[in-house]
Amino acid sequence: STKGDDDRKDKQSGGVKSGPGVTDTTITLGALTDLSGPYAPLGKSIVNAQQLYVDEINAQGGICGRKLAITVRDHGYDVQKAVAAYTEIKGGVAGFPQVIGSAVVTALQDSLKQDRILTFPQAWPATLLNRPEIQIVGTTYDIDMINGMDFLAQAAQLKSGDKVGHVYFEGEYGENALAGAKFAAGKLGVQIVEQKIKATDTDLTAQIAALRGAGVKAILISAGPTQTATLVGFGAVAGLRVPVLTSAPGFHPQVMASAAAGALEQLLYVVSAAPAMGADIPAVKKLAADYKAKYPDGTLDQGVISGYNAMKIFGEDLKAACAAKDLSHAGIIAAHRQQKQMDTGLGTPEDFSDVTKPATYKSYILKPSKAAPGSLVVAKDAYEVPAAREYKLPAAG
Amino acid sequence: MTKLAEIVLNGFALGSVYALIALGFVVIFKASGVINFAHASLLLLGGFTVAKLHDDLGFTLALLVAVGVTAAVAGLVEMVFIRGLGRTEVHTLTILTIGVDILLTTELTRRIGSDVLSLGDPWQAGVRDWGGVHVADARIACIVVAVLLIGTFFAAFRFTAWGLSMRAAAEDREAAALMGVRLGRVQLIAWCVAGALAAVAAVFLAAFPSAGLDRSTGQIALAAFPAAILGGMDSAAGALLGSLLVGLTSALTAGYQSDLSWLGANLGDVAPYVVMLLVLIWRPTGLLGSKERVRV
Amino acid sequence: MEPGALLVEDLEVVYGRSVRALRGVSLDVPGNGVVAVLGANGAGKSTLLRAVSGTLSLHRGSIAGGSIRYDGARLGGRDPAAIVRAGVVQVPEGRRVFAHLTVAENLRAGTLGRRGRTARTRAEHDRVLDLFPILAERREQRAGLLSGGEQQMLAIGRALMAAPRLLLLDEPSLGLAPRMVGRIAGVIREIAARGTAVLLVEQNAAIALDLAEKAYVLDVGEVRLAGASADLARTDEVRRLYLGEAVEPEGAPAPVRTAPRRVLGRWTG
Amino acid sequence: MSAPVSRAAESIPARHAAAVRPGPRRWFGPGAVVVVVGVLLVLPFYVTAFWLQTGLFAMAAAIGAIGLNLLSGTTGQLSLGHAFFLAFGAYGYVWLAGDSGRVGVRHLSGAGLPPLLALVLAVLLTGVVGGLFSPISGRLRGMYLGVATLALVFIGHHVMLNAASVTGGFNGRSVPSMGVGDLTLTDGRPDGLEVLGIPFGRLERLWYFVLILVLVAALTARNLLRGRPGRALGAVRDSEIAAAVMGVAPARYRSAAFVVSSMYAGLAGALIALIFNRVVPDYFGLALSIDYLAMIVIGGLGSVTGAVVGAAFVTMLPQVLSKYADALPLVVAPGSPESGVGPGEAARYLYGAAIVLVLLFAPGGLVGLLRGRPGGGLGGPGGRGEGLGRLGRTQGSIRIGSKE
Amino acid sequence: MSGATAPDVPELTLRAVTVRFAGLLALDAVGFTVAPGTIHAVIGPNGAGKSTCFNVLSGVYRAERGSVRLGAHDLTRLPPHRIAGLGLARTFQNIVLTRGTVADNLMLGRHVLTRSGFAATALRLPRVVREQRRHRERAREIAEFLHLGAVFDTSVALLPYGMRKRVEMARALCMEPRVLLLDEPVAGMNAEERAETAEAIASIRASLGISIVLVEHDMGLVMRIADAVTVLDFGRRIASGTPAEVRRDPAVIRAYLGAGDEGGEGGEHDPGGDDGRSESPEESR
Ligand SMILES: Nc1ncnc2c1ncn2[C@@H]1O[C@H](COP(=O)(O)OP(=O)(O)OP(=O)(O)O)[C@@H](O)[C@H]1O
Ligand SMILES: Nc1ncnc2c1ncn2[C@@H]1O[C@H](COP(=O)(O)OP(=O)(O)OP(=O)(O)O)[C@@H](O)[C@H]1O
Ligand SMILES: [Mg+2]
Ligand SMILES: [Mg+2]
Repeated sequence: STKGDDDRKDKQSGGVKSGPGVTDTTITLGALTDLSGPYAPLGKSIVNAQQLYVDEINAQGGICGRKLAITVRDHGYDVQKAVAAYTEIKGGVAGFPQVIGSAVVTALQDSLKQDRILTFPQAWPATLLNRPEIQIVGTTYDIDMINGMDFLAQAAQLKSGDKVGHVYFEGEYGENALAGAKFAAGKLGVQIVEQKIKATDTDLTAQIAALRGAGVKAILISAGPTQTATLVGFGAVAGLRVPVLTSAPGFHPQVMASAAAGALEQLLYVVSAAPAMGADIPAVKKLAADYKAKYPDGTLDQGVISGYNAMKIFGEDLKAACAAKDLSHAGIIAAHRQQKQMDTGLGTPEDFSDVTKPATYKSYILKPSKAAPGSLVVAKDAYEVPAAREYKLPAAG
Repeated sequence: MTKLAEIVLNGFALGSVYALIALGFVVIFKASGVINFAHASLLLLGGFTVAKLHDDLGFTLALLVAVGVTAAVAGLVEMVFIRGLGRTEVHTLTILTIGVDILLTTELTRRIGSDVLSLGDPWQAGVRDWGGVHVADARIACIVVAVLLIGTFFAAFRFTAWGLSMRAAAEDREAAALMGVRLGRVQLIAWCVAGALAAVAAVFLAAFPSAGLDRSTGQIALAAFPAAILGGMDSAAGALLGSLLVGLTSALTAGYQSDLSWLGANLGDVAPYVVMLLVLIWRPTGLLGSKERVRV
Repeated sequence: MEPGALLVEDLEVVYGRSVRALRGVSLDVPGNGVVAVLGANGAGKSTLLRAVSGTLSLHRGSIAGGSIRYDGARLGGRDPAAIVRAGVVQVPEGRRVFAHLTVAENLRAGTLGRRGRTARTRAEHDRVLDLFPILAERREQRAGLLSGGEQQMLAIGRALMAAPRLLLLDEPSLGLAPRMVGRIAGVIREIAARGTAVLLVEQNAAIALDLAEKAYVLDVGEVRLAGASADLARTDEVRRLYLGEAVEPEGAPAPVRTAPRRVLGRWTG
Repeated sequence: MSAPVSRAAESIPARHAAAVRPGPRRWFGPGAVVVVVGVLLVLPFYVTAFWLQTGLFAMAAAIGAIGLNLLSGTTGQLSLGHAFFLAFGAYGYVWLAGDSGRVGVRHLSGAGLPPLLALVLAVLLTGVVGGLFSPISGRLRGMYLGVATLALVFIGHHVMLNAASVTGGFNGRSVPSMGVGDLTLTDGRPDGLEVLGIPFGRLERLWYFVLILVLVAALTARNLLRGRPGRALGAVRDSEIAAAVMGVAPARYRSAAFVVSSMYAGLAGALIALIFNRVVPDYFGLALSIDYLAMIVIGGLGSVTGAVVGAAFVTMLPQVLSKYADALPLVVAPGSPESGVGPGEAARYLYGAAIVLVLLFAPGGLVGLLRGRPGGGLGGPGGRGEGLGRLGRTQGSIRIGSKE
Repeated sequence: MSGATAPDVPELTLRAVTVRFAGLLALDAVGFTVAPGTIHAVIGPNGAGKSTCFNVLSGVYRAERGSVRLGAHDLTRLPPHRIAGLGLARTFQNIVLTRGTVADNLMLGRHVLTRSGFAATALRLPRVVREQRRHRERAREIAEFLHLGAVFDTSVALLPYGMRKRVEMARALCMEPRVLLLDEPVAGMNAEERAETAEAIASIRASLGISIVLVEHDMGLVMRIADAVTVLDFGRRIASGTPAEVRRDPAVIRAYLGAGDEGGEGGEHDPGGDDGRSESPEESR
């Protein structure tokens, strides 16, 4: 292709203003995902789930008289590839309902701002708030932790002065969660014992010894599924039988195949803005059934629900933008920011109008259960801790 | 006090896992002068084979098959890629192993997908409790196996004809050939041994307290690098000592990170490297590595 | 063909794609006895030995024509280890001891290519240490730290450990003190007497011609002269080029050259 | 009959004529360079942003690879720490050119220098840091140095995450744009710049800036290699003792090689930052160091052209493969219910296979192939771990083993 | 042979130099003086300590005791590259060349005589170009002098043994040394080549007026060109003097030359010498 082919300029057609990625027949969305690197399992679920939505909506005639299509680029969690892929497809997409990898999102955030492309990252740190073009779907990690601590306080009968361990990844995910946990701890009068780890750490025996030595009554973990399994599994037999709470990225159904499965069922809770795949909610059940029908080999992990949900929201945004006769990048962002009460049926209603705030403050508490679809069931319905509203979000400062 | 004891013991246990991995590097390094970056994928292959077979064959048989499979694959790598290039320099081979690693890892991670595989090892979630000090059974087994294998390897390396052939060939291929050393075979055996070791190491890498084998398990291999170096590449005691030291340092810095927070959080990953740098400044060929002496 | 004999016919050797180092070289070494090869630097002596021992390929060289037969079988194309197993052992040019192995290990390495490795090894070992007592003293020293001459002794000793039937020697006297040269000559004579054939490449022509029954002179890759040593030693060319005009008892005054040689001016930079 | 000595001497070059004389096979000479540079000069007028971006990465990597090649190829010092120096250059530039101020809850510091000055200073500073490593870089060799430098990557990563006021922590920092006077290398000032009807934005402007620097880097490195320092470095690699006896101070030259290579890395890092527009710690990991090693080996050790070709291979091939992988047969599109090899995986397979094949058929690297010498490697006998009189035709080698 | 001693060639003196390797006394209080502009041979049996002596002189080994002086300079504690800077050049017994062509190796020899640093070379300043050209010419001159002109641009890896030895010598000459140490310069050469090389050495001394220290087992050559000879045995100096004196010395004959000529079987008939060899290291332990 030669230079100047990209239609970066907004155009007018059929009474609807259109922009990059929008033709008379198709609206193309972009996905910068990881299908060959460390987050490939998550990437695969999300890509599948989003494709599922696109197929459904196209079967119904599409949006704004146009079919939806997704241009998927696999960056394998390589920042350089991701940036190149972004440069390649940005001129031909109306938005990104999926970008995986915190490093990728952070590397792209300035470009996204400049190009004003609505983007839903599959990461939930509050530091990504405050940007009109970036939307975190659901709660942020810190809000999840504030809600989760409230739950733990009852489950572990925390008293003032008790200690709670927090094992967290270095980086946005862990640090944002830690901020929330510290805030909640302050409210509860408990003390947080920090244990920072790296994504490549799989042996947590030293951390467990340290936490036991400190006499923690409960543990928060903001890490990956294998770390959670190790912590709960070894902790349970090494004299650290306390409730453990993690965020959605800290659990994956496959860890229920490990030797730690029993301990996980007994001790682990997952806090999440999305309900469990095994939740008794009609839309979720339908999603689980449709997904299994289309991808018999697929895993029903939380990526399915969050990916589908994100895509569905994007679809609603496009519908709203169509109604406003503006499918340009700016038009889509504007349409998105007017959604105050978005209810996809796959979680709690969300409000996207205030860029400084999370779209919702409500989280579910989920519990591992080997038998359930996606190995998770709902332990407590979505709720919100009033104190969370007092919490000062990092990006809002 | 039990905290310290537990951290120290588990640090050693972790070190013994590193030692097993490091041994795999050392064997190939000695035979071919190559840093085998494909070792990570061999680990993954070994673990994957055990995981897929243990349900049908039982653990022991599955492990034996896995040892055979990884040895065969490593041997194949040697025959197809390394041997033909016997005349070229080692760095070419080193980078070539990266290519091999990419191929193998891509295939294996594609197969593993999102699974966290259990290897069906006999130790399961068993834990020893010595007066409040907990160590996983699998880790104790690992210490024993590591000591045995490392001892055996270095003894073989020193005293057997194969070991001598390997050292001679590594030093001067032509002179070795003139002594009747079958260069191809000696090197082939070394690669097979390293492959077999990878399968054994994978078992302990994936065993309790780890959650199991997943697509990223192989990446730990690189953590064993400083272990191999720290002790010095050419002595059995050095290999063990270095590995244990690395395990211990990372365990101690992780376990006491709240007391070390002024150095920046999570020193656990950096500490082994800092220790290694200090050791190398003091002794440029590792703790027990023999001093480099040359004459003209 | 006599058992244990080496027969080289019309051998052509090239290095890389274009360097022709040997052209139509023919030579034979009887099953027992010493044959010497003389020649200037670059004549192709080492190349000849490499071709026999099968190590050309390690130098990017290859046999482009002709044949090498040993004990009735063709050697060309076989790998060096197989050739060693057939009883042909080479002491390479420039010592090439395993520098990081001890002296004892170097000697042990000599037995790596032997078929039956036990009983006679011991005897060979004792004999080598007997020949070169210094090696016994330095058993545990890294070979790379030995003096040049000591390394040369080790290289020869190592080859003897292999109990060869045909020994290829590339300048065994290199770097050896006169007394030691005499002793090496004795050794060669002795092993030849015990039925080992020896192909000797040697710059010390006096010794070579003394030891060998037959000698060849290589020149720029071709056999220039061949014949009984005694006859060769009488030819003018050999006398002048290899024996230094007269059979040189060491220290004879140098012949005065007539051709004026270039002089090097002082550097005035 | 002339004297045998001189006759033998004369016969040797005759025998080696083909190896010495620049024959028609060696077409990869100055002519080729001119053609390549010419193509690079007009490229921005024809290709899309993706290609410009990819090409920019390759060019920046080429500078880094040239530097690593001086260290590992010429001096034989294995370094796995190149990513650290790339990071230092990148962050150094960002900090020096950046302004102090609050971003979110964080306070970021910066020196606020003019960008060009910041770039120069960043390069110099990276050299200084390389120099600070000289107690290790001067003393250690082979694998030991390799792993010691590996430590730099991890320690560097730790610092990048923890020195948040300088580095922006995990989130990284935006990169101040390069500019001289009124011309910035962004889409902005002067606005809407067009050359021959083609919009001349950030990538196009960066392209020429980076291209000039690549040429400068290649030229200086070539001069170094062919000059006195290059010979001294090669001598240190081949035999430390011989080098010392020739008057070369080995430790000093080893450290110097480290410093020079760090400076190239610093420049490459700063340029990569400019191309990315944002620096993040995760990019500068061990994988990056290994990529650079792969570049110089695949390209051909010891040669500047090799480093450039290798950099292009290693940075561009995966991108190109990913871009076109979906067109391959048997590849299953993402999101389709069939199970099979996805395009990303297919690209990985091809990349891995490409590395293996290149090295199998051109062990001396791609330049060897270009010059019609697929053999490459050591021309001399023996091969590895040998020092004496066993010498090669190619210029470089890394000493991985600890043997002299 | 004309040509006087160059004015700036200093005297080289070893005084009571002792070197020990893990219990082995390689040099035991060895001393000798190389008068300016002479050829001084060091001979002795294998393992006597000759190369060790060279290694001490060139700074590769450090003497445990004793001193080495070059004119006013004390070399004893200097690192090799500093000693090279003072005008002392050497060859190695085991050839040690670096990769590349003969020219590359010779230009390495010019290292101490040239100045171009990293920055200047990278920028290819005119003075760098000039310096390079000038020194290359001289290197070629030296190559031609040693009959290496024809292989000047050939890779050293392709050269046969004897020729590589000459490249080494040329490289040492390229340092324009004031003292030249040659370790077995004619090993691996035939009689004719030896004569040539001997002549070259004599000519170097004659035309450049520098001192040459020579280790060589070719007694003929030593007798022919050496002005003075020092004989080592087991690290000790057992004799010194003119070639003729040394050759008649019974101790030298016993330890080194053997009874007969070098082609004979002298060694076989003289077990006494062997016993001496094997005992001495015991003594020194
Ligand atoms: N690896 C090689 N590649 C190319 N040419 C080579 C190689 N080795 C040797 N040659 C060439 O082959 C010819 C014969 O070399 P060879 O080493 O056999 O000589 P030689 O007779 O042993 O000399 P010397 O007495 O110096 O050892 C020489 O011209 C040499 O340059
Ligand atoms: N670095 C070292 N470590 C241990 N022993 C050494 C070392 N260098 C030399 N030697 C020993 O010191 C003695 C003297 O060695 P040197 O090389 O000086 O002998 P030489 O007189 O040059 O003999 P040759 O004529 O055989 O070369 C030898 O026995 C040798 O083994
Ligand atoms: Mg030869
Ligand atoms: Mg010597």
